[in-house]
Amino acid sequence: MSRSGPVAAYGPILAVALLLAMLPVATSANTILNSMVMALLIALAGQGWNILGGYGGQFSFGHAVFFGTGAYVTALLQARFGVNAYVAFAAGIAAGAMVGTILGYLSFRSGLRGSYFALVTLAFAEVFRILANATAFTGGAAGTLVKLDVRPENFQFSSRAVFFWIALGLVTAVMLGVRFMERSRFGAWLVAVRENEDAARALGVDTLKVKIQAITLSAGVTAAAGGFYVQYFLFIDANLAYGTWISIEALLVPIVGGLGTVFGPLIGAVALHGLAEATKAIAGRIPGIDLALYGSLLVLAIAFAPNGLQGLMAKIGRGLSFGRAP
Amino acid sequence: MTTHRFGTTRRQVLLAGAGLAGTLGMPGLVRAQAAAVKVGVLQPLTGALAQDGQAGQLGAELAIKAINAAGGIKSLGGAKIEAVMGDARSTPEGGTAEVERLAAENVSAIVGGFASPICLAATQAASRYDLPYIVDVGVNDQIVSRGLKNTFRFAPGSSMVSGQALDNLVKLNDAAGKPMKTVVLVHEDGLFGSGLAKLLQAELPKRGFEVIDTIAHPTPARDMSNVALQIKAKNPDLVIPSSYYGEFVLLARTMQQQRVKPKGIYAVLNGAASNYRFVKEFPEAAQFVIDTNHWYDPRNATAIALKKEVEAQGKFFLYNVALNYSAMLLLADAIERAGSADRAKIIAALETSTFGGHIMPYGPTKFVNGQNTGAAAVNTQVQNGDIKVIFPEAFSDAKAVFPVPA
Amino acid sequence: MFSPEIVTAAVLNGLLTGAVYALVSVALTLVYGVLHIINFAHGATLTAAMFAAYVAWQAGIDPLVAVIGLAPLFFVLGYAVQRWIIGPASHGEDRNILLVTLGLSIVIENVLLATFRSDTRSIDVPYGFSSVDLGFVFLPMPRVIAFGITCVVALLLWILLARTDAGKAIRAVAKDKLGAALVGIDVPHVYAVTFGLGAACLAVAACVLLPSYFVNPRVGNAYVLVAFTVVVLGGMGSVPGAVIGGLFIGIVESLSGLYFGESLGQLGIFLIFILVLLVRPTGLFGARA
Amino acid sequence: MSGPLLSVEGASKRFGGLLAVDGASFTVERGSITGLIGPNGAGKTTLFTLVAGFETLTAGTVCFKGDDLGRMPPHERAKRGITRTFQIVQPFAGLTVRENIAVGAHLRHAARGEALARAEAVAKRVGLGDRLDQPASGLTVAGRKRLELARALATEPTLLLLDEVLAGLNPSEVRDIVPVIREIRDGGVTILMVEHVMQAVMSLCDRVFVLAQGRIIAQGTPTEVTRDPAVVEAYLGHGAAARLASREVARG
Repeated sequence: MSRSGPVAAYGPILAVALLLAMLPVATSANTILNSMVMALLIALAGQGWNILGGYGGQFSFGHAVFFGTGAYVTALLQARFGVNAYVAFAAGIAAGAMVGTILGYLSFRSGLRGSYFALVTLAFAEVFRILANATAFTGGAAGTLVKLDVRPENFQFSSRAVFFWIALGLVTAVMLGVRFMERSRFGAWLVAVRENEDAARALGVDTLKVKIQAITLSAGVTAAAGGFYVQYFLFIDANLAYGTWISIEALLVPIVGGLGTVFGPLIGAVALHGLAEATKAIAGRIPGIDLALYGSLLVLAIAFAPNGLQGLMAKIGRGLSFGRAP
Repeated sequence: MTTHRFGTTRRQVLLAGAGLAGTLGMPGLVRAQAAAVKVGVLQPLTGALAQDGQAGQLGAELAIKAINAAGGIKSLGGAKIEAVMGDARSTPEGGTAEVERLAAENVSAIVGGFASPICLAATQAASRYDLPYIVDVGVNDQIVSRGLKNTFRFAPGSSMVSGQALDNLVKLNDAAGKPMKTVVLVHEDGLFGSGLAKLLQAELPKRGFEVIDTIAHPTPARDMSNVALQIKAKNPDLVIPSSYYGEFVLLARTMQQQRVKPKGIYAVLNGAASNYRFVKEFPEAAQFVIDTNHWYDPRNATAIALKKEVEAQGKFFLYNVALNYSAMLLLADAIERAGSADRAKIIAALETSTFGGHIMPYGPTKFVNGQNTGAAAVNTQVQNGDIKVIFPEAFSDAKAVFPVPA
Repeated sequence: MFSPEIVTAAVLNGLLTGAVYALVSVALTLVYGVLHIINFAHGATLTAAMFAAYVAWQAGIDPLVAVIGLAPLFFVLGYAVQRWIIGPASHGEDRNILLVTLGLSIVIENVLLATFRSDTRSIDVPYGFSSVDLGFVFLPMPRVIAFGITCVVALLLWILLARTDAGKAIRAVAKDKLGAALVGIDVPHVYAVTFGLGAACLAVAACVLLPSYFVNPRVGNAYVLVAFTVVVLGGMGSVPGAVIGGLFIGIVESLSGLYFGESLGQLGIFLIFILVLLVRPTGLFGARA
Repeated sequence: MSGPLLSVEGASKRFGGLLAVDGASFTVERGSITGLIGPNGAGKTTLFTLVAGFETLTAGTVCFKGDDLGRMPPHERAKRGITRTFQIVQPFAGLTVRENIAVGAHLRHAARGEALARAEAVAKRVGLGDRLDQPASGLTVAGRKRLELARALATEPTLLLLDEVLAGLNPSEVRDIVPVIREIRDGGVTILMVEHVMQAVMSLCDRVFVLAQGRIIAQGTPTEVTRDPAVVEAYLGHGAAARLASREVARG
């Protein structure tokens, strides 16, 4: 991977994106499109997490803080100040990134790592949730509603396919960006920080700066997922924005798909989403059975594919090629 | 635009089907072949709101059973109603995903939603297909104020309920000789609690009450001791709580432990005071608590029979059951009058509905901008282990105990 | 702003609430201290224990009696889950442990949901509404009992860790698992024992909590974030730290709830949490990481 | 240019009650290989980390090219040209040999292609040229030592700090790597090494400083230093020098 040319590096991403882009042509079933939009949204949030957690080795339990900030800024700028949706969306990403910078500065400067960093992010998300729930400006507990006005200039579309393409575009752009990062000095330094901080410092890597840059990027990407969520549902409240669900989904998909890989979050999101739909279809009417099944399969997956799905596929691939050898 | 084309195509097929039924005009033949009308029942069956969702689903199912047993939709040749269940998983995303699935399964309308965030997302998703959506509970006023043509709310919204709560309180207090003057508001800081508290804070003083404290608490709360202590210190005549089930149970129990005994507890849209589980588990703490809430009409024979049926299943007759039961009947009436499973025609029929065959203490149904203006909340009071309607008198089955005897 | 009586009462109430926090946190810190993992299934285990106590109560057994059977039962369950599920499934990798416990918590919560449905249930024990009257404040009996039992459990745990061979082995593994393995300690066994102890603590917490609280399939989560705060405050892995931290947080929460409102009271906890992490991540009460 | 490349004046480091380094002063001349030796626990590694910036001085100064480095963090020092290796090797285990070395090369080469090319060249210099695409975790101890060296070298340092780079190697491996170190110096890199393997010190170092109990007790060429009674005492205990001396006298 280290010496591959640009075609080998970026080609597969574009190919996958093009293939996926055909989906609305192949099926007009909005059930599938809606499901895929949600999967892409989670893949986007997860890719954000992956930049910091997968490449930088800093596990966050509180990416909701970025998702929620992106969501709230996107929603509030429109609802309160009548700002154009696209501008609000961009501002949401910027605000999320800024929160990332601040959070990163505070915690990395204090030398927080591992479980401690994970916990501090969790706590930040919780503080934001409580504040958003209690502040009148955010609409308090009633949440904030973006005015329903389905026009392309409002980032609102009557067709699920358009949302799908936008989500796909965002995910693809970020994947290309992550691939570019992988192949840059910053990427090399970030991975060095993950592998061994002291060694990285000895080699002239400003580890604090690299980590802060990484969390800023990471936060911006996850905030984009939040902003997109708002445009898709036109509603946000404190529990949706800053609840633990998104923190968990965001970390789950890259880990399941393949940590620190460009495709990991997308593979994880599609797989987990598919798993959830499948268990739901199998489980029948007793509430909870489907999720219990989902949880069990998750545990089994970790037991038998500890390096994520990509690791599993690689293992199977190796097994096959060994099998073919004379 | 793909979706719209798709929706239209499906509608045309349905129209053709209905037309065929009409031209044949032979009831006997048609009845044998009448295709069932699919109706979506969307409830949060899993997650935080599953208790309410399951009760709502039960109500809708019982209604469908009753409609089909009575011969189905007569104008469609006795077509049966077929429920397609959807689990909103207690989240807006879950609700949206299920609306998409229900729409793809060709339902003619959707009933349910329960929580406001779910209703907001689900009605919006349904509006893409001009799919009629009857909100069962979701009290957020914005659900019907967004101008969605497909959205109808059978039950009162929060501003209606709180307005009625205020009016009823004044009337109750006047009738008892104005024993209540000072009030402490306790509310959860969640979806409806804070808004309600704000309104009460503004309105109560205008009606002769003095709000001496407003105490917010989170959901879930782990401890209500402080709230009870503060109430004790303020010693109000009346406590007005609006909280979810668990928190109100904690509050009521803690108040009893701390020997805090106001002259009345007057709840608004309370999770517990209209819940038989609370009444059964803590008869002492629940005694004489008044709630302003959705409730069935206790004088309605159907409601009484239905309550027996539900309780025979070992379940509680929560208001969700009665509301969804009624909403489903309302929908069936609209389909009957539309004489079609076509979505647009059902919407038109709902818009002109005057349906009165429900089991709620409402007048005839009349939708204005999607809100049933005939809807009303009533006052219930826990009396000796049962929940009685005490106000308005037209629907009451017990007299109010107000103020509570010391 | 408030009379001294109310403030004193709030402090006492906070102390009583804090006792339960302490118990839940001790379980968390014990597992963290030895296995160095964050157990995502902590809340779900507490919920499961509360349902177990609820079932016992329906069978006519008071939770305070049921605890005698439930604590050993949960010890065995905890042991088994760590030894035969979490251990093997996680291949010793931290991130896998995280995922396995996350998966387990989803399973536990939803099996409970499928079994008991989502109703919020509570029990009405005979002493449920009796109080200890201190003249200016009534202390609810169930919580006074909870406080007493917490103290006993903390003491027992301390004796176990400090005075027994099993305790020595646990401490050895906590300090240096490689070294412990070299001197012949069965590390997976010690891990499982620790996990079992944690689960047993949760069973006790569940039994003392149920008479004054309620139970539904998500109830345990309300205690998890607080437990994390307590554990961080007391120093991750420090049992005495968790006890003191639990009581301290109970009081802080109670007082800040009184002065700043209940909703913001919880905010106070998290601000303390963040501050401690940023300024002194090893905890206020010593315990070097 | 005049003056030593590195000069440490009165460096002290206190950890709680322990004074690990106590007023140590020494200099490293340009183009030299300077050794820092001493018995276990003498404070060599601490002094070393002070120079590299991983610890901050309690007292004293570290001057590089005449500038006081003060509390400059390690990565800044690396930019100035001071790079260290670790006694316990710290490879980026998940990366290949090439990627490992490229991290170092990136300090002076922002472009990835350049850094990778540079990494390849450095790998060849230290004898890792045939293992470029192996994962670092798969290397032998000797291989990892070379990798440690290569990574540091890839930063194009002026002063290379080697922390027991020969420890844990067998004699033949030591023989293989000694010329590599000498070549590095011949290529214009000044080297300061903490070392235990005396054979290597004797053959490599131009000048040696001996540290005992946090203080510099002797300095000079390797031969001079090994004859210094203070050094012998520090290594072998009190009175050892006198005993050795008397034995030599008797033999002589």
